[in-house]
Amino acid sequence: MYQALYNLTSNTIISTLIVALVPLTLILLYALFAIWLERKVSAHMQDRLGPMRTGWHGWLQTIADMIKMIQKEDTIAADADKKLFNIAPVLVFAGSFAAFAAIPFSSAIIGSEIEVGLFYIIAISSLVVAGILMAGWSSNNKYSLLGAMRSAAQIVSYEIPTALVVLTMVMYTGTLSLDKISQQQTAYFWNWNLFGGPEFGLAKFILIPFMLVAFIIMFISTLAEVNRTPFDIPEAESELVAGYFTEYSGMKWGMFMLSEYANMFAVSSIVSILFLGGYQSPFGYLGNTLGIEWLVPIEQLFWFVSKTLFFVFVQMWLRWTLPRLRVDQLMTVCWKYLIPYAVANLIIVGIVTLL
Amino acid sequence: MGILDKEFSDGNIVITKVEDLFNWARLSSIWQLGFGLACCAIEMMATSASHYDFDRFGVIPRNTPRQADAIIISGTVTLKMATRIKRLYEQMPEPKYIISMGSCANCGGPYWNHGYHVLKGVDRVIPVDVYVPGCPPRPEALLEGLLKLQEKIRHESLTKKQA
Amino acid sequence: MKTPDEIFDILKNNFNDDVIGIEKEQPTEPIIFVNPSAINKVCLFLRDNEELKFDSLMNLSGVDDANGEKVKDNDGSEIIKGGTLSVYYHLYSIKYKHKITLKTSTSREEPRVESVESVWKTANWHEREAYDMFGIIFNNHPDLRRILMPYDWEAGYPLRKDYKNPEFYQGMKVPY
Amino acid sequence: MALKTETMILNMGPQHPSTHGVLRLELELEGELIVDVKPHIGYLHRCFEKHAEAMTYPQVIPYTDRMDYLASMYNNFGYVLAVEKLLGIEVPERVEYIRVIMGELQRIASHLVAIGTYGLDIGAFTPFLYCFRDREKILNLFEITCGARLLYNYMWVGGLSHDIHPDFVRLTKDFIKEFRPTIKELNDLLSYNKIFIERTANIGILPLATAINYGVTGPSLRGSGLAFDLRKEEPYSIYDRFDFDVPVGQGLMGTVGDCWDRYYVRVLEMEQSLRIIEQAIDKIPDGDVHSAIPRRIKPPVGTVYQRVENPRGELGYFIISDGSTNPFRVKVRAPSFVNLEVLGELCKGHLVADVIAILGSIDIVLGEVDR
Repeated sequence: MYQALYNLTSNTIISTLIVALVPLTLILLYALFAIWLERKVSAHMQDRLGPMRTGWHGWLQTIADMIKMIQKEDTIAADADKKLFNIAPVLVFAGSFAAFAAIPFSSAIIGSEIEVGLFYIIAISSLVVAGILMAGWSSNNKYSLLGAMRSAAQIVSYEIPTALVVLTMVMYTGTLSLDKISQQQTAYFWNWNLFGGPEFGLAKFILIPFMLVAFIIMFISTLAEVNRTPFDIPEAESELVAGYFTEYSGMKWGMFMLSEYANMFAVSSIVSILFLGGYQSPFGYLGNTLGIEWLVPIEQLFWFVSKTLFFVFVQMWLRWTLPRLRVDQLMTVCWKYLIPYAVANLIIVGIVTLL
Repeated sequence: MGILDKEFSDGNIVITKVEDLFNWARLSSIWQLGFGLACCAIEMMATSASHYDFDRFGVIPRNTPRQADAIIISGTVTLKMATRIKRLYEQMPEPKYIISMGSCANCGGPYWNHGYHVLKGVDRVIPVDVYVPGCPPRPEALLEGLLKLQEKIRHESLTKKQA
Repeated sequence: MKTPDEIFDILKNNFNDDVIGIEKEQPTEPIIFVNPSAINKVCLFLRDNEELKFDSLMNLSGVDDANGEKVKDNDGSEIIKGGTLSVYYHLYSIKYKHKITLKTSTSREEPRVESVESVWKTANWHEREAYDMFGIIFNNHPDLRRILMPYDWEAGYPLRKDYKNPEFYQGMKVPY
Repeated sequence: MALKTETMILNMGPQHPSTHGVLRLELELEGELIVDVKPHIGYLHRCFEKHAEAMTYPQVIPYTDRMDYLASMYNNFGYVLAVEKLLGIEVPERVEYIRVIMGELQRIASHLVAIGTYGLDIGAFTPFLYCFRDREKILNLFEITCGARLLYNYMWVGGLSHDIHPDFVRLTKDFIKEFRPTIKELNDLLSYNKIFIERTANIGILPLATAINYGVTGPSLRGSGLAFDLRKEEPYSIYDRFDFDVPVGQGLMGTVGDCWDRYYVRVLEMEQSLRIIEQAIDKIPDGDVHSAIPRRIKPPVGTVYQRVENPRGELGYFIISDGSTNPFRVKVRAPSFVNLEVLGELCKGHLVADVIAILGSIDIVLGEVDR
């Protein structure tokens, strides 16, 4: 697509911009859907109906919210650090948006087939921390500051178990490319990394429990990285009002919200790529059976999106079920449980793979 | 007052359509400031809870005034509290709406005569869009108040009023 | 379990003149009158005495007795000159399950009562409230500020019978 | 050399999602550690005591409703008991039974709100809505009886405003049958949740001696391990006829007197209230609920102090009568007002998040704190 546009306009910048608009639109659409989904999921879990008045079962609700937010007055507190205050939401959004470049939606749809995709995603999503700190500091509000401090501590800490599990998987699969990791787990669901990977043998069965441990650690720490309950301490509604975005109004706050949902999708997709075969179908492809070439990528997209949305749904499910941990308990979970288990897991998987 | 409100001197077809869209968005997504004062706050909570479910109308409570569109004054406003309510109102971004819920917020309610520390009506400090009578109003009454507010928003205009 | 009469006798033996008397003509509960300058000592004794053990202060209320002389003020409204303000203490012993009511009266013009905050922590806010509402000053109270009314309320003490509400407070009209 | 640090003052409230109304807390923080907590109250001071002096005795009842608006029935109950004591009148059996049933239903409704909002404070949103769903059923029972959902003005001096609805007994039995399983559901969802226990056990421990010295009553005192319940201690109305237990905190998940104990006492008390209602509902005698209402209420000169076990603790009415139709002075000993005072003591050395947990476990209603 980029090539075609480049040929058409012979201008790198314009064609890049146009290509970049595609995922942006997709993410926006997804976020609109996810926010609506969250409200419906929570409502039905709580014996309610959720939005009902805007379109069929309120499916236009988020669109109405967004249009309203665009209209809202953009307030900046008098004592705020205006530059940082304005940059912060952009930075946070950029960080979570950039992660989508390396995610393989199917074997044909992938923004950038870089060899170090996994590394890139971990690196780029850390940009969010800087944005959050900026937001908390520049708001000149004590609640924001506390929220930002908590958030920074939390995200930085939870990157360690995430990185350790990623390291385990990289060691096992032997590549940093997300596309290659997905390709390895082809054919049927017992070839997924969660079930010991594609190579059949004794090692596969030994690995299954350790893969399960790795999967759980990964899921928990990604939950914490995107600030979802039970780790939503930075924005802890009942303590810190709204955490680091207390002072933000209108669309600037909307960007924080969009990036939160984009992040949810990004981490869910990484979990599903690493452990559940990414875009690979669990039962083979209809397109291959019928001999229709172009159907395969579409099927892959379907499987990828369903797996990821399932994890997004689980995140929502947890949010509306569990209470919130306290900030020190959060750190305890990370440093005393997740990291040691992740290290032990790394060593065991390493030895098993080596043998 | 939103960014574009009362910015245009005449209304052509584009403006009226945009106006309709904007008004629709505003009225379908009235986020209230999660803020309870007194007895009525309990009925307000009951309205957002399962049985009556405010969320059907797109109303969700936000805890910070910066992200709220409407403030429901749910209960007696005392003199000590009045200055804070004014501050909260000023912190909300435009366009903002106010529902005065219950007799106390409307006019002092049962405390109108001997209440030496009760503000006799919240409209003495901030402008009110919709008054909901009752002591306390039933959740249905509050929902009715919300529908009235939606009705009011539906007729807002981007064009300037002609003299 | 002791009756108020027995408690009164014990108190009388220990405090002589500071315990003024007992009023039993009430339809409900007898009341023991205590000197306001000795109330903290009496209360400490009541709490720590092995036979009495009044470990809980149920209630502390200020009262405007309105027994002074009613005179017309300059603007025609009625104010009360002289007379007394009183404080009632309702005590209960969780151990022995007996109760007692104490009353102490002080002059309206300079109402001063010893604080019992050091005896029961409950008294802290109750005494602040009595100060806020009646202007009774509790000696040796650690933090005697207004509690319910705004800190900058200047119009007097609202529960006094001759209280007049101000017209404006911080630019807000107060009367209906 | 120690680094010189300054403490930070954080203002929480009067508009804050977890202060349960318009309470303002001034927190002095060192990092996130609490050095000192100063509660500022009075944002809902509605001059109840001044109104009581200006009204006749029956006219005061609606104002008592509006103090502890989560337990209006019980506020009426205490006030009418006090005035009846002053007047020296006996009320018919039927009235006594209905009062007790209403009082206990109100206790369940009030505890449901306390539990639900406590879950909300800890971060669990769903139990809150489940509790409100169940509370709605109790409100329906009140509504068919007297037409109001929240503030009832139901108990009058010497009687009741309305007799119960013919369906009331059947509906109440239905409610009890439906409600028992939801207590279990609530326990599974919240009480025994690992994260919830981590957040509340061993937090805000209230030693018994401190509790008594601060005058703490109700579930907060019982959470510290003392079975002090006025319904047993000095039975008023007809509470001596019923068989029920007084649950106390046992430190099941941590130390006696921690937040979890205070919370769990409320859960257990709902069960005991159900037991009282079950015993009373079949025994309601026939009679007229209006027969003992005096035509003109003019008590003799005197004082009375009547206390009842409100869902939040000891609710006391101190009434001075000067022989006229208006009370000379009504002072309310509000349980929340007294219980809130201990907050500063409990919070020291905890984190900001714990302040919310502790405040929620004390369960205050600001209408009653400020009156």
